[in-house]
Amino acid sequence: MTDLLALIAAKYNYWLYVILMMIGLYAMIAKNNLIKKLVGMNIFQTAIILFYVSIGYKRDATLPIIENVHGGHGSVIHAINYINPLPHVLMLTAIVVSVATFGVAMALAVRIYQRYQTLEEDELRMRLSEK
Amino acid sequence: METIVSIKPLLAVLVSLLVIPALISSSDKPNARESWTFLAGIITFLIVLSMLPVILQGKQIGLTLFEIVPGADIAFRVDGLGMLFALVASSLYIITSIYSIGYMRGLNEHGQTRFVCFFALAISATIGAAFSANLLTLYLFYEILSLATYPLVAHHQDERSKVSGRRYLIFILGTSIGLVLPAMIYCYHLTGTLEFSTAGIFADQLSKPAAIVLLLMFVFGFAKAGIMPFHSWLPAAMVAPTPVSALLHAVAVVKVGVFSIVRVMTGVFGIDLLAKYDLGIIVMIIASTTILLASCIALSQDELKRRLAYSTISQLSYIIFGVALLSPQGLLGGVIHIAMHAFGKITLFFCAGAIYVATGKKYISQMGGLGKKMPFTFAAFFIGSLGVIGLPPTGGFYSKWNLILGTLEAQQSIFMIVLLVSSFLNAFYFLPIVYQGFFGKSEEEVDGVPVKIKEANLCLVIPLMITAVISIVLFFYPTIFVNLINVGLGL
Amino acid sequence: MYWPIDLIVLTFVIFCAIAAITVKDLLATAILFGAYSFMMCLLWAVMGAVDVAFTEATVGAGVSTVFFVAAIFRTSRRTKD
Amino acid sequence: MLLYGTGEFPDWGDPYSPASVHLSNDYLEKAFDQTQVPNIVTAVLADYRGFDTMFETAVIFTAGLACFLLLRDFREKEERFYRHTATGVILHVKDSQKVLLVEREFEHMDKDWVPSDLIIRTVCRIIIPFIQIYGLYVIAHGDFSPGGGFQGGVILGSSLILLAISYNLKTLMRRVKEKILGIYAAVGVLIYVGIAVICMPMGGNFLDYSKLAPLLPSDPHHVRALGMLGVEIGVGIAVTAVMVIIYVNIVSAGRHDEGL
Amino acid sequence: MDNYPVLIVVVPLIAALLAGLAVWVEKRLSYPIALTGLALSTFCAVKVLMQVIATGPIQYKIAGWAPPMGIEYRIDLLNAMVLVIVSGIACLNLVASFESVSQETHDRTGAFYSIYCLFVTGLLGVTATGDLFNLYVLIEITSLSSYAMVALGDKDRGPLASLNYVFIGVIGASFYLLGVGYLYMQTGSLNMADVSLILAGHQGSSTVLTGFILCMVGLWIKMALFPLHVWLPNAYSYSPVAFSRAVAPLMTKVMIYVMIRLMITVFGYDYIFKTLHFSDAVVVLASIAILFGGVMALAQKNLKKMLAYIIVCEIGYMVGGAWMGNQLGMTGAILHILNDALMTFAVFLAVGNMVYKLKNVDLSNLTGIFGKMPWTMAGFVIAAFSIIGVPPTCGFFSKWYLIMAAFEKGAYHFAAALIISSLICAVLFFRVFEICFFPAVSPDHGELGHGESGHGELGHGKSDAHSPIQMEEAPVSMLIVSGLVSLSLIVVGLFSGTIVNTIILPFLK
Repeated sequence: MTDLLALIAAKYNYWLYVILMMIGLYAMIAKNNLIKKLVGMNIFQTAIILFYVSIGYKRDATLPIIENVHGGHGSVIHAINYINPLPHVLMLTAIVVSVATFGVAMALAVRIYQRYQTLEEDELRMRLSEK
Repeated sequence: METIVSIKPLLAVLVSLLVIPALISSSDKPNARESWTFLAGIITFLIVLSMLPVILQGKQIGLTLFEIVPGADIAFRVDGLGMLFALVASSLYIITSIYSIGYMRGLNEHGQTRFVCFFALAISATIGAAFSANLLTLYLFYEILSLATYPLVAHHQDERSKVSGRRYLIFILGTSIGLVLPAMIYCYHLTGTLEFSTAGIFADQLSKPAAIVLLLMFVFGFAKAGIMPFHSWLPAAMVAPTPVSALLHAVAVVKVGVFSIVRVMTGVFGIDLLAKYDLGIIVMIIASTTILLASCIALSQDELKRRLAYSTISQLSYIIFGVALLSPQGLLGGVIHIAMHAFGKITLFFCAGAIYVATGKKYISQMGGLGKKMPFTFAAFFIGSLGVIGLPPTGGFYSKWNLILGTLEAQQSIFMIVLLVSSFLNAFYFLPIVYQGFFGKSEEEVDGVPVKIKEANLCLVIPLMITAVISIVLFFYPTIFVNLINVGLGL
Repeated sequence: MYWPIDLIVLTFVIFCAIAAITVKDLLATAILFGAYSFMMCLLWAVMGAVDVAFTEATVGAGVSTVFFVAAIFRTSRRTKD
Repeated sequence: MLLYGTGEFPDWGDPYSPASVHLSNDYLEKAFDQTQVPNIVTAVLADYRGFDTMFETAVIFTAGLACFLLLRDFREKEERFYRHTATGVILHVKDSQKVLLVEREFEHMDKDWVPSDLIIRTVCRIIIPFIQIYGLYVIAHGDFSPGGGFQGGVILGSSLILLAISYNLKTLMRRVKEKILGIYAAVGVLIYVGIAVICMPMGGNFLDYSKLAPLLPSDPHHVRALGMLGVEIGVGIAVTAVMVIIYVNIVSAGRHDEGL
Repeated sequence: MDNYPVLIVVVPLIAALLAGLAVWVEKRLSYPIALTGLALSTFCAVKVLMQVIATGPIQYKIAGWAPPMGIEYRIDLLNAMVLVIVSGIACLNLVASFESVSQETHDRTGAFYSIYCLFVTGLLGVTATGDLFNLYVLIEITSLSSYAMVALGDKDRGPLASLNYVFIGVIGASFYLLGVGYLYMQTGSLNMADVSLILAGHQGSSTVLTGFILCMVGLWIKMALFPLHVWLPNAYSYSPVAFSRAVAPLMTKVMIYVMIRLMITVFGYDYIFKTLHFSDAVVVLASIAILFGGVMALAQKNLKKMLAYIIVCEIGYMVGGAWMGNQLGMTGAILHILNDALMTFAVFLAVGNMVYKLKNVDLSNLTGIFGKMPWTMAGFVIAAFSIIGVPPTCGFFSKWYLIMAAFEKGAYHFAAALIISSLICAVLFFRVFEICFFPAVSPDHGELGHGESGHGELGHGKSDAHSPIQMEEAPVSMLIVSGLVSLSLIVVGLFSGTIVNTIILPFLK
């Protein structure tokens, strides 16, 4: 039991990201409104970003920005003191991608609304079937 | 048996392929077009002929084009068997092209250009199949032939031809893709080669059940041979114009089917293997049932071309039957029947077409007394039917005779009975037509007044006379074919 | 980093997420979504991913919320679920 | 299944997990010496993995283009509302062909027009410049502190959007022509790609800033930093433009005449 | 000049940007810009292929950083081949689609060309890159541009289809990203070669397994393998022709390439076929996909929809071949990437011409067009034969390898599925031919339409001069392209032996 707790304590935000992802997935699948689906999509993506950031984190280490810049180039840098920058970089890109997708999706939603005057999936299906 | 590398086989295939652009470009000048066709026929025939002496010396002509996968490349090899078939096909092509001029113009059909184009394509595919050196190439040309024949079968573009065209494709393509392809690939998977060789390609990879399954897949798969139950495309395909039925459905297409089966049995399995597992008997049973059933059905047909079609089905099975006897005589008889039946049956078809063009009559019951109107045609018809029945003085007799000897040789005398019975059946469904034609009374005919001769036009009559004559000649001089078969099967 | 804060933020994140997809008014969804991303960015800041946090603050809480509102302005804030 | 996957994870924040040992240390230890950029994230972003970032910018460009393609339509609205500036009388023009004679006395306005709030206007007028300056700062200072082209660009863009919200869309479109936006979006990315391509005739590989030394008036140590700066600027321009494009197209459903 | 590898990808990008500029400056410029860009990149691709065949794999360090620090391009025979296919087809399609684009997207052609170039850039980058995350970014570019272009198509259904595509596409990409995350977690690297080195150590690790499964699922979603295919038919059949012609041959093939790349380069045979034990299950899945695709295709009334389902079924071929776990299967899969790209392209070109003329390609609407557009139908028929698998068209030979592989593995259900599917395709296409061949009204313009069908090399305007209905053919540019491609089907078929020996087998060694 205790070790389970330890496990959870050690990895809780991996668990968190799984939970968030499930929420997002649920929203994308179960929700009826397209905008809601979009929200689910974004939650899904942020969950993944959270996952990456958690990979990068190191206990008692600081931001990946070198201090004592003016200490000259000779000053040796201990990697152990800095958080792993690579996941952050990847995630910057991922965020950008997600916002781009979000924008396009929004545009699509507007188009659909212009055409059908609704964003509810079942109503859309009705419109399509009656045509 | 040494092999000479030569480009002739390729040429023989290409000639009628290359003539097609010319045909299309001269589509609005019929005479030019027909002369092109004729020229192609002649050249093809000459090329084939030029290879004849080499083959008769027991050599082979080979040519490899593309290497697709090791052991199965696109290659030609001319041996006796292929030579025989190519010879028959190309010679008949010339005659048919004359005939079709008369026929198509006589009925002024539409889309003649398309017709001749696909005719040429079909012929080149046939020659290719005859000369192919391995199963892959054979399959390739087999498929091309099936596809090229479709627009010919569906030529009239009306409901009826649509239906029969559909049936044609379903049977031919369905069986070839569904049965032959996997069987072929399985062979390749087992042996790593598809080359034909008289010894067969299976050393001992093949267990008896597997062999049976494979053999059946092949025999039924090449549905062009019209083995029952995959035969019903042939009567359906009779909606096509008569030249098509004549050349393709009496000679080229169906014979390609049979030829493929013969190839597979002799070249892929090999006589010895078949004998070892005595698979011959199975094929024989299948073949003989087809023979008898088809003959019986033929009796009940009133439309002339359909009756011919059913008789074709039964005759084809003779060939397979003969090969399945696995005895030299049987092989000889079977294979030579390819040629004999070809000449006989094409004569019959020509006659049917001629009658149709001249009088517009399709049904046997209407043909009473026509013999007096069109004596030549009916004489030819008589000879042709003799040939198919297998009575002297026609080539048909020769093959039947050898078949019967073959049955005796293979101690299968039960099957001899089959042959005899079916010959009687043949007689029953052909001779009455002739009898009616000469002695029967046609409705419009009045007593006493001598009927004046009203033959179809010459383009129709001459070819059928020629073929009739040839099938008589073959009775006296079958030697060339015999030799070809002997070198081909190494007998 | 003090784990209580962390825990509180986490709970907030999940709460916002669930709320955002359950409320019946899309405009509210938009706002909750903004809050969600802001919490997220807080979380990352805590984890030391300042750049990511910064970006998320500008993008998630800022621009995408604006897009969201704009889209809703063009469509409708009505939703069934 | 995901949880099953987490089963074998190294503990969270374990400094010796392979992820944080294998590669990142190289980055952390070498990056500063090699690039003179203290913010390692920026260094990796714009230099080691600059190729990703280039395509990331391309993604943004694509998004803008996509929104334009999807929503923009150049047709005139059928019905327009005009308001007499002096009297405030609102008149409603049904068909678009008809043009008012005295344009300058009337202003073309939205259907759901409300007299906008003075306070908001003034506040926005005051703060927008500051926001923009801050955006520029973020772009320029990305090497030393968190931030960079993308964030700065977003901030600039949002400042413009704020302008649109506080006044109305036409004000924005009067200030910033659509054409200008489109061109900026493309040019921004082109700057990036251009810098990358220039490196090739200079004898380096694609994106190899260090080969730019002869072109730049500075000591070769800082060349990479400068290269990144240029790149960041490009990104900033592109992002700004694209954000505005997306917003404008969405909010006005492509008509560019009315909206929040 | 050794920068060809990166130029392949960058040139289309620049072209896209310039075209985007041209939208605002001078609309008419954007088409030539795009065309030259793609042509150049094709040229580079061919050069690279030559070089690779001559001197083995090329490695290109971007920004001069040695991997795994920086991103590298590693071009070996496989992706050199795919690069040539992609760029070539994209370029040809652009040539063909000048008219149809201006017909379909009226006032925004410039933007369309620009986004088309971006799409191609994405595909090329995906193919060329040797870095897992870079792959993700490029996939996203491709997806974004395709979302936009799908939505441009059918006025009513387009946006909706596209939005569903967005949802599913995002899920797929995110799964892939997540998988990469798991791998990164275990290895700490993103460079393919590097990762595979490190992975050799952690065979049994559950993290790696999860990562592997996630990546595969993501890719399967993107390539529309059977249970995950729902987005594809709508997205493809409602998109504008000029785009569906490009996406149908390229998108799924590139995804398949990525799958093969991950399987061979990153995880490696041993891991997949020795450590894991579900490869058979995947093959079964593939056979189901084949059958399902075929059956669904039978049910369709619209030509484009039908073809879309045929694509689903073709995907089954390649996935099955790749997961067969023997060299033959992999050969078949790779060969089929080439062949299927070509034949799908050919078929869609033909359909494009029909759409250009008839607007609506419901089957009922096609009666008697053999007479009207013989050239087009010639191309169509050859492509159809190739899909059915009639020798000597190339479709036959890849099918040959695949069935061989199935026999060798003993996966007879897969072989059966292949055979059945080609039967189904035969039925399908001959139904179409029948409709096209038998005229609705006058019994006299099936003329030479079928005349070429047997042998595409001779289509001829004069051929049915005497048929009453004069032919109304699509623009010449379209015709030339479709003729070329259809011929290439036969040529590739005949030389497939050479292709296998020079490109595929050396790669698999």
